[in-house]
Amino acid sequence: MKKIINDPNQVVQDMIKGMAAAFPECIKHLPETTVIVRKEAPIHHKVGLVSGGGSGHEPAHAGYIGEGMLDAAVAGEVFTSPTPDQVLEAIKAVDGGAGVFLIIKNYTGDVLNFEMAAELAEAEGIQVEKVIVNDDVAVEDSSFTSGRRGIAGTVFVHKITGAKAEKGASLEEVKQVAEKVVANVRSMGMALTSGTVPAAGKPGFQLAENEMEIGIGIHGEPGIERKDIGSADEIAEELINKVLADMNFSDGDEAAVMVNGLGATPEMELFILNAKVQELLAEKNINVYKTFVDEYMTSLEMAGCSVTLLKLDDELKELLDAPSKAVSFKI
Amino acid sequence: MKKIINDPNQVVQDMIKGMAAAFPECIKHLPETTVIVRKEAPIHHKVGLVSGGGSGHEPAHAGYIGEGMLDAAVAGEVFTSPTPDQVLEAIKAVDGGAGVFLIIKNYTGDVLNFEMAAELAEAEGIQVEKVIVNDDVAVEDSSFTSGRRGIAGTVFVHKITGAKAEKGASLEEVKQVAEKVVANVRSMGMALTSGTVPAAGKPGFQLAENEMEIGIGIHGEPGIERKDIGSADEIAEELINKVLADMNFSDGDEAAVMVNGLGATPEMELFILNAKVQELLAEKNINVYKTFVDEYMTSLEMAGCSVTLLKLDDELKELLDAPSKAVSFKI
Amino acid sequence: MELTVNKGLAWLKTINEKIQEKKDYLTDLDQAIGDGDHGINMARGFQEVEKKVEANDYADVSDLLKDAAMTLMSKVGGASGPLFGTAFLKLSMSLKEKDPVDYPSFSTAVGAAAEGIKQRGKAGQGEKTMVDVWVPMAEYLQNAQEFKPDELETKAKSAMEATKEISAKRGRAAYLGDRSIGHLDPGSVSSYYIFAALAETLQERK
Amino acid sequence: MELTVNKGLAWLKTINEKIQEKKDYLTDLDQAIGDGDHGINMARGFQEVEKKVEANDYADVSDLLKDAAMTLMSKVGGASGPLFGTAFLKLSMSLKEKDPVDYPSFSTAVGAAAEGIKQRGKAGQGEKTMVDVWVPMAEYLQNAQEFKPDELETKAKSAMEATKEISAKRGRAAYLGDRSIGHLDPGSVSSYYIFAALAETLQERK
Ligand SMILES: Nc1ncnc2c1ncn2[C@@H]1O[C@H](COP(=O)(O)OP(=O)(O)O)[C@@H](O)[C@H]1O
Ligand SMILES: Nc1ncnc2c1ncn2[C@@H]1O[C@H](COP(=O)(O)OP(=O)(O)O)[C@@H](O)[C@H]1O
Ligand SMILES: [Mg+2]
Ligand SMILES: [Mg+2]
Ligand SMILES: [Mg+2]
Ligand SMILES: [Mg+2]
Repeated sequence: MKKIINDPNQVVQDMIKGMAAAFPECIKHLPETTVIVRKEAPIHHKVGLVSGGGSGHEPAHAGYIGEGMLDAAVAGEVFTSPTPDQVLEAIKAVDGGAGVFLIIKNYTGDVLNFEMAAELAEAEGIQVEKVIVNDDVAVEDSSFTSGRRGIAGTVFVHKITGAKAEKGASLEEVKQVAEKVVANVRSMGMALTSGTVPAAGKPGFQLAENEMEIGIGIHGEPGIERKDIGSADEIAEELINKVLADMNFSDGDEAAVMVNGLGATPEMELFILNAKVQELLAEKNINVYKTFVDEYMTSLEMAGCSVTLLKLDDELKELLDAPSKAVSFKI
Repeated sequence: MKKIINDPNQVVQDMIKGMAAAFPECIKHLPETTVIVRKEAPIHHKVGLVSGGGSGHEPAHAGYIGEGMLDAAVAGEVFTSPTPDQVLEAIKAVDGGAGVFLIIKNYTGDVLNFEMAAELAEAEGIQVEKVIVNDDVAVEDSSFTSGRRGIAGTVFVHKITGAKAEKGASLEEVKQVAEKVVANVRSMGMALTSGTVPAAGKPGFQLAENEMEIGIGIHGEPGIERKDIGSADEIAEELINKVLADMNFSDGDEAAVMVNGLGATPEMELFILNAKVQELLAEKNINVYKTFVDEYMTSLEMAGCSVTLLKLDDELKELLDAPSKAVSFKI
Repeated sequence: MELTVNKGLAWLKTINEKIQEKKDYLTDLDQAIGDGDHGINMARGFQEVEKKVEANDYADVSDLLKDAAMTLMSKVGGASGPLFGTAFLKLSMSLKEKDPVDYPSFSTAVGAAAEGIKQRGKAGQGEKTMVDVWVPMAEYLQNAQEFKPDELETKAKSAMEATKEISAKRGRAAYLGDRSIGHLDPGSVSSYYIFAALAETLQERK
Repeated sequence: MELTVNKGLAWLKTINEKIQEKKDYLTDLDQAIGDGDHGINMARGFQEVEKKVEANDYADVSDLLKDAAMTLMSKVGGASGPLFGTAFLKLSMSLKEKDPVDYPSFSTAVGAAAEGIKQRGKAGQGEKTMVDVWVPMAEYLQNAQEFKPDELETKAKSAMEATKEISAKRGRAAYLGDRSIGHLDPGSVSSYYIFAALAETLQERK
């Protein structure tokens, strides 16, 4: 394991210190917690937005805190959902009287911990609503399993609910638009190499020099298929086809596209992939309204990428374009 | 070599296609060139800013094109300076009558190719000025050698000259502020692993599992010393001390800090390093005015980082804070 | 069987011992079909449990287990944190005002814990989760008339081992579907350590 | 010696052959003390040169070499592009209206090329760059009275080999300082191929 760290068991605490020190104009660290909140929190009469999850996905989630986006991010240990007490601290810190909205990725751990926190917060008289993001089409969506995972599409949920809340929407309205995004966002990823959880000290899985994993999760959960590395064009085609198979586009419909790097993949490769993604969408008469190419939801130093499509209507376009001062999603 | 590419000899062309397709609201590709220019270029009466260099440093340089920053970026092959004819195309495309300013990193290849382009442009009647960025303190600065390299500090040159030009400054004024930045910016980097040039197909160098290279260049040029990996705190101390040894700070002076990832290093680690960087600067009574933690000047998928300090005065602060719509440096 | 505060303390310490010793093994199991943090999570959690309960005096076993539950809840995270937290909280609630704890109360309490896990995790038996250890153990304890440490250990072990042959339907391993067959469920293995520690503790002190 | 357009064409083709064959070797040399692109740069450049000159008819050697120069300038990039571009441009300029090219004109032209590289790169002899091949070769050609292919090849080779023992002061290898000792300078090695190709071409056709 080659990492720029101090104690492998202290990486989350050390990271939080470094984040808070980097961006004091935007965020602050709640002392004795693993919670980062917007500098102005709580904001009177604004719905407070809380997201979070295991660490190792940076800039998710603290990078999305700021005017027009999140109010708080709760950081768990690496790849481990944060605990209910920490989520509760975040909820309390951002409650400005209009209620608090939780953005949860669909993992058993996240759902359990956030829901327990919601129960505790409600017991303290805070109104809490939530959305569960499950954009990953790599996973069969079945009521007999835990369902689809939440991956990079979550960032669009942050952006759009953030814009909605910033405009003064009610908790119910925020929930409605969040559900609209979840209903219209789909993603799929692939990996060339694995990341290493610092405290584990060794890679989460092994891929041979010629192998890739299609449909990987952002914690290195295995995907649909392990096979020989294809060209960027083939990868783009495979990801886009799987994503589109689960969406309902008509000719001329508009979409936002996110090509997300998982950690170690250079931006150059993301752009090479994007060239083909755009070509394929054009062929299918899907109008790309806006494209995002960067690292938005990573998996430590995994090499790989994901592609996300968000089908847009006028409301979503307006909210996507609304200003955001979040460090990692400035609009 | 595990990469998301098509033909290793076409990566630059494919990347440019993907960039132009991603951000049509901001940039456009000059057909038949490896030049990307600002959508509105040329801008009448504004000094045109051109930067560039070998590819593989993304988001440098095209990510810094946009209102308040660059007008054009010339992409060479991976790690290879672009040729004079391409630089000339960029100069011609952004000349709005107020002259063109070249931001060149101090590598023999960049200097030669950009200077030849400047001569050609002048022969065509375009006024051209330039600055040569040499912020890397890892290299001895001696008149007997090619001198220091230009690395991440170049991004501050882009930002500040960009703001100056956007305000309507003359070519001479732009040059003056560029030289001020160059005089006040210092960087140093380190690596844990090497990147792989696609057409070469194998890593540029090898570091053992327990080794790091201190003072590495952004093309994998060897650094000052190869030694056992230290903790993040030790690395921060080593980089900061070397950078500060070459700067003149008095108590209470202000600085901008950039903690830059070289490609494969997760943001988490950059923040861990930043925690110590900020602590060390506080100890030395240097006031941090603003901090940037992200990938700004990469070296393919190299694992490692660099730290840059820019000593600020009122003019530089104002220009640093000025708006920028460049995709990878939004202010 | 008689579970006193002291024996309860010893139980928690023995669990911690086993978990620390098997930390890497549990993480390896989770790397194979999950995200590779289960050993780290459990080791962090039970270390904190031991620290917590050693620093306090407890009037009864219920109080002791409540602190253990709250610590697991706030220190483990992931899926297993709330689930083991719930299990110990249910044990604690069920054992309220029962000190020292006798066999029937204890077996009832394990039943409550198993039920708690099932409800929290919305998981049934046979879905390759810790439920596959807790539910059979609750049934076994209910059926057995007295505390037989060796048998208890053997039962827990075979319940744990049985998770190897089935396909995951809940938790992270569910993404693998049938590809999870052939791997033990990490949470079931740590659940086994909890029961094995119980057997060991109560045997020694008999 | 008589360098005609046809022989000039053959020379450029032979350079390209050698460079393509040694592409990986040149890149390896550059990985050791530079940035690992020299073979790639040269292979791209001379491939384009061959393509360009094959598609055209040339009135004289000067015209041919001018096209080669412009192609190198616009296809190689890096440090070596402008430098080799300059070298061939100086050859071309010096050989203007000299067709066929005789030995004295050619040796003068190589002198001009060496001088051009020195000025462009602001490098002197002994700084571990291609200058360390071009300058000694210019001197050798000036001193020798006639074209001796074998001797020319040997001289170029030993000039190239001599770069191994010295410390770099210019170009990317200069960052390494004395750590560059023990490694050949990649640009000197490709310069050697240029002279070796010349020797080969003119020998075969004698
Ligand atoms: N829905 C569920 N019900 C019961 N147990 C579950 C459920 N989901 C996961 N588990 C248990 O949790 C274990 C994984 O714990 P851990 O690795 O610590 O958390 P995470 O899966 O969040 O990384 C699994 O091995 C399984 O036994
Ligand atoms: N200032 C200089 N003068 C003469 N030759 C130089 C100079 N700098 C570099 N070179 C030559 O260029 C070669 C490197 O070329 P190449 O690898 O293609 O370019 P880059 O160094 O830009 O990657 C060196 O081996 C050396 O021979
Ligand atoms: Mg986990
Ligand atoms: Mg180069
Ligand atoms: Mg796990
Ligand atoms: Mg080179």
